[in-house]
Amino acid sequence: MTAPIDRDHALALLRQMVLIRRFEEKAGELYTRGKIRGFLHLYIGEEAVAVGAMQAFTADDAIVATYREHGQALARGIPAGALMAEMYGKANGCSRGRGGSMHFFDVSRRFYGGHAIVGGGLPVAVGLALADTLQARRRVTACFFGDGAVAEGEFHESLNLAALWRLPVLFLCENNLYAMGTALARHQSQTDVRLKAQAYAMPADVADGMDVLAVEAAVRGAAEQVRGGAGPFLLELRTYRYRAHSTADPELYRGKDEVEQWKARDPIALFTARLREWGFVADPDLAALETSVAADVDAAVAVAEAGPWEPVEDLTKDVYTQVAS
Amino acid sequence: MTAPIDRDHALALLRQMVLIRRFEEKAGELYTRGKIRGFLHLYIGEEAVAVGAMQAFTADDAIVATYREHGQALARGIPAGALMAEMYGKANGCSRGRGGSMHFFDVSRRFYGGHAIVGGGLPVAVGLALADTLQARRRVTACFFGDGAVAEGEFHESLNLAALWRLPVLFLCENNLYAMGTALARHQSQTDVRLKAQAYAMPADVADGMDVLAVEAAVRGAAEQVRGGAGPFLLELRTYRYRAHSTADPELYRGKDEVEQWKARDPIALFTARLREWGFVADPDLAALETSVAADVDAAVAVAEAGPWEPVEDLTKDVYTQVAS
Amino acid sequence: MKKMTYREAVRGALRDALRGDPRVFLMGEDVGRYGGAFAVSHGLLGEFGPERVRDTPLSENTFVGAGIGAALGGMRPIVEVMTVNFSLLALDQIVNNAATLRHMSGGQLSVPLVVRMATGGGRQLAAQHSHSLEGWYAHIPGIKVVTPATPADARGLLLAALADPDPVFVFEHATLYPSEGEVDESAGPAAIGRAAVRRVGDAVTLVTYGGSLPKVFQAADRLAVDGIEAEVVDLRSLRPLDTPTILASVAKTHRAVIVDEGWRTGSFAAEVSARIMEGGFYDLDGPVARVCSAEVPMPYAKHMEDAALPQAAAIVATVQEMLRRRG
Amino acid sequence: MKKMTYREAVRGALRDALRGDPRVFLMGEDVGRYGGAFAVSHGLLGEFGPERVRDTPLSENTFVGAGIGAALGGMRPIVEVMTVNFSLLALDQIVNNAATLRHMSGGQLSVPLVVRMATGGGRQLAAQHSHSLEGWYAHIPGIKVVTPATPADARGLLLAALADPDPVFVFEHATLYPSEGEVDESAGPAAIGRAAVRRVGDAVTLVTYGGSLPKVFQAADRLAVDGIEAEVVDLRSLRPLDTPTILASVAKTHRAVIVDEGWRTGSFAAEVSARIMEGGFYDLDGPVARVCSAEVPMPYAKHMEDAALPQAAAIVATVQEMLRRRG
Ligand SMILES: Cc1ncc(C[n+]2csc(CCOP(=O)(O)OP(=O)(O)O)c2C)c(N)n1
Ligand SMILES: Cc1ncc(C[n+]2csc(CCOP(=O)(O)OP(=O)(O)O)c2C)c(N)n1
Ligand SMILES: [Mg+2]
Ligand SMILES: [Mg+2]
Repeated sequence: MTAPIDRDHALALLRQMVLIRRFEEKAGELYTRGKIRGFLHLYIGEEAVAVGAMQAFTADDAIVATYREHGQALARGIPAGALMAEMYGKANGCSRGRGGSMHFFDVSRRFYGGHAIVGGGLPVAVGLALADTLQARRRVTACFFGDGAVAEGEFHESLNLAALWRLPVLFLCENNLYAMGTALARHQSQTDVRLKAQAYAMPADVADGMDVLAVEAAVRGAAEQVRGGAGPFLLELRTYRYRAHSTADPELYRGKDEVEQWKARDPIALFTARLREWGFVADPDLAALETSVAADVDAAVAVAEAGPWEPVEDLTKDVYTQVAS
Repeated sequence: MTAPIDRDHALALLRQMVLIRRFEEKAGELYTRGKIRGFLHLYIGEEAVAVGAMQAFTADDAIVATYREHGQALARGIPAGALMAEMYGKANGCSRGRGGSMHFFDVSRRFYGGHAIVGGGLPVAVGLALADTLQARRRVTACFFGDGAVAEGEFHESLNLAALWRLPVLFLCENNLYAMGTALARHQSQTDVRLKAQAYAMPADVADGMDVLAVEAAVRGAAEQVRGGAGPFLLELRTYRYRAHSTADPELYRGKDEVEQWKARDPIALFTARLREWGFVADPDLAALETSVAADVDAAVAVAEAGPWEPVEDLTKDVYTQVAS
Repeated sequence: MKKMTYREAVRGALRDALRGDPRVFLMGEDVGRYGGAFAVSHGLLGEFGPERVRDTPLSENTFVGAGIGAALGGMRPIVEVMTVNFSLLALDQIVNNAATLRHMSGGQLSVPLVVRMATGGGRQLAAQHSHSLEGWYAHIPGIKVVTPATPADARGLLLAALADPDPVFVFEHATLYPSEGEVDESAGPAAIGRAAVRRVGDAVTLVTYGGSLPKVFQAADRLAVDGIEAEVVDLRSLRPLDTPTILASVAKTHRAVIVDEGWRTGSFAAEVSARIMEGGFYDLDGPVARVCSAEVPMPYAKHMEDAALPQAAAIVATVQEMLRRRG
Repeated sequence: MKKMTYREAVRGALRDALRGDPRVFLMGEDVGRYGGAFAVSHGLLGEFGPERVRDTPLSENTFVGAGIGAALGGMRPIVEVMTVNFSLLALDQIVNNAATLRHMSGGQLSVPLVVRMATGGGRQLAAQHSHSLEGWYAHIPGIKVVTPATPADARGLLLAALADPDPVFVFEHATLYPSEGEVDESAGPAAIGRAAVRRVGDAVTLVTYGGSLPKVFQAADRLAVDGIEAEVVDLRSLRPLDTPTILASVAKTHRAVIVDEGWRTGSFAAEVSARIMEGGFYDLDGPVARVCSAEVPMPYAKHMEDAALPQAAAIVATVQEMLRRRG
């Protein structure tokens, strides 16, 4: 069977997914060591969604994400060191240490957070897209949110407004089947998220969120449609979270067996197997990849460790804009 | 052509619609005379919706309505005098004069308002139905709201929750094509309100809100389904408001011609014509009806005029429950 | 100088802003075809078109959030939330996004957003349509809160809000729209954070803002009849609050009454009283008093609503009682 | 008497309520299968089943509104809003319905609703997850607001909320859940509206509530080392507020410092300061002071968050400064 994509791109996708996983494994470890505090929501198991999706966006496009945004941030190209430093609370973090794990920002990459109120990012994404429309810019605003956010009123209001005004928003629902401990069927009367788009006369589709190429293809298609002026699009990406919701979660609501079943469709393992099939990688390549990713993660930790603390005197800085007087 | 209903019922429906219209015409007149203050939202043109719908509910069922609720209140059987007195702000008003036109309440008739925050009544209706379910009572909660409310997050959240928990709520959308001055197509990307129910796997239907018998039939059918335990139902009733949104509205957003076209389908005129066809009424009957309705309206005004003002000393009464100590 | 209503002053400022800056646009419920619930934006749709004067669906949290996003995207949105009563639905976007994004992003983001809303009671609209919650907004670091009480300020403070790089909330008391005053249409932005001494006096300082200013003037006139000259301080901005101007007046009069339409407990008047406590305690001849709304959901009936709201008579009585204690 | 954590005390009260009254049920996000975001309702789903321990979708405004409706329908709902931060989405139902329905209906309706939520900062959760907005709630006539600071009150005030015929909001500071104390499991409801003098002293009155009480105790202990005996008043209920207890203490100590985790401007501490101004002015030897949170969205980094929140050191310094001014 011949490969649908070239080797360089394939390896780039694999590397990004592996980087996210190792970066987060390290973050989890640093949390238990007390280097990272607050909430830590790991993305492990969902890497194919962020990596596949981010391929479709240009530097001019905007990204809005949730508190579970490490994957999106890394896939968008924010340096791992700036992210790790942020989780340390250091001043060289991507948000000066003020946001932590839930609030990554990088305006130079049009990465608009890092939103910890479920559903809170959707209206902001609609507004970013409105600004592009009013300024006649052909850009896409990609808005990531979870299945739990679908229940919030803001989901309904935002999809209606975006569709009504034909705004270039690509709504990306990361459906990992749970909102904390509440299974999709316990929070949605209609569990087929894609169907919600009909209520807004909005086109929608669904893709396998464990298959990075399927995600990339689906998001590219949707993004081109949105960029072309067809209005917003709702894309559901079916995935699964391997780790607890957050570091505080005892995971009483699901069985280990269920988690194991999903691990059998691990996005990294699946993709690696295909790369082997296509003759793109063999053991030495993978070992080399792991080594270089490990080096990146270590470097990120070093950046965080070496980073300075923001001086306490700056506490009230940037609550308001400093107007040069 | 033979009549689908008996004469008594037909006359009762007609009388209720005429009562609502004459009552509101009087209210409008009293507003210009300063007897009624605050906001006054007239229902004129939409009478068939409240009258047709209310036939389907028993004394045990609950009604939740909006600020445009004179029709529902009268059709539910709240004495016209208590309503007129409420709009006068008198202590013999159905809410002691504290609510005014937008906040009619009558707990003895399970009439739970009178809600002036658009969409605010929906969660309350869901809760009333939840209480019935938890207490194993076979009751329906009828929740009236306008097309404008469909855009609010609470619409989405309430329909999802009601469907998820299979609660006995009958959602009645009075689609009069405008939210204040904003036409349906300017506030909904999908203007077919009924289709919104698909997002919640909820059954839905639509009926001609200018045809009182069509409304009665549709609401009876939906109410029986809800009462039977099938879960909530969304029924869209297509109607039209003849008067301004409120006494403050200059009506810049629609043409007189549009209003005239709808008046050609006036619910009272349409129904009267059919009653004539069926030989249920002739001019003398109609004259008699108008006379008796006029007497009721005059009596209501008399009740309001004669009513006492709540003593100012009672201002803080019922902010909290008086606990007998 | 031109005589005009508060409504016309707001409209004029909106028109100037829309003419002067292509990044400015107006959105909210019925701001377009209906002409605005209070007829403030009447005529603007015709002049500027539906791209810049946008009617929104009833989705307060989302169109306020969209205003935040549009501001992040380089626009200068003016969002009209019809009244403060409905703004409760948008508080999540306001408190958790508008107020936080700049600080939380380490200074990377700016939210140059203006949100206008009508506030207050006095029109017999009952318990769900009569709130005065600007004091709540003044509690939120990251936003600014202005409360124009005159046509001139309605213009000047709105222009100031537009010129401000941070989110500014403009509260327009609904009873003020028909009020008239002199406005300099060539005047630019007023200064946010400066209170104004509207009447000079030496007997007592009456601190107020927004819709209560006319009642305070009435009270001051009645007191003057008895030879009691009250100094009237119009806060104009609740956040930032001009504490020096308040304290300077109290240092002169040694007495203060704060008039605020909010419910008494937790009213903004409490904050003003606390600031006088902290900065003017030794200047006081007696305790600072508050005249606020009664702690009840607003009743519809006129006589009951009148009893619930601060009135000139209550202000006069409070001052007289205060001075009686003097001896 | 039994030693238990604050978390166990809340859970015990919930269990007793669910056992004792068939009309009581619990609903909120993840109260069931997850066991509660703070493990408060852990085990209750198993004991009482999914009809009475209901996991809700993420729809704050609607499930709070549904609690109001269920209360109107004869139930005694206990709604858990995971944290005060998310309650902003439910403020419309709270302010416009829960608080108004009884008065607005002329006394026909009752809303015996209990809403519990975690509040406060101190856990490095940053700007969207660290609010202390109970002061806002205390502004709303028609509802009651309690802020248990001890395991015994966590039980007693929750039972009191359930026994109350009107809507009661219970604020549980998230840092208190693991704290331990003696609880009488046979004890019934506490009295809503009564403050408690937690420590007797004569030098200064420290007024506080909820999560700040432990910090105030620390401060009082440090002051005692220098022979300064502070009296500690725990408000327990913000609405109604026990003004007599506050004034009685101030009449004795002649000085007061109010400690409140809310942002300083418009904090509930301002209300307490204003009440002392109005009722205790002539008892004061000097101005009442406030120790509140810095006016910034809460930063994530520990050293910055510590700097933003009220700390024992700041309380001690404030008292010492106040006493220095004495001479
Ligand atoms: C408005 C709001 N309510 C509740 C919470 C608490 N909370 C944080 S994450 C979460 C679950 C969200 O699930 P989902 O949207 O599916 O995202 P996932 O965590 O699965 O990625 C909840 C309830 C919140 N942050 N915001
Ligand atoms: C949350 C909220 N936003 C705005 C308003 C102001 N307002 C009152 S009625 C109305 C239009 C509602 O339209 P619809 O729901 O269709 O009901 P209709 O008046 O047509 O019967 C608006 C915008 C309100 N009362 N509540
Ligand atoms: Mg999820
Ligand atoms: Mg309508």
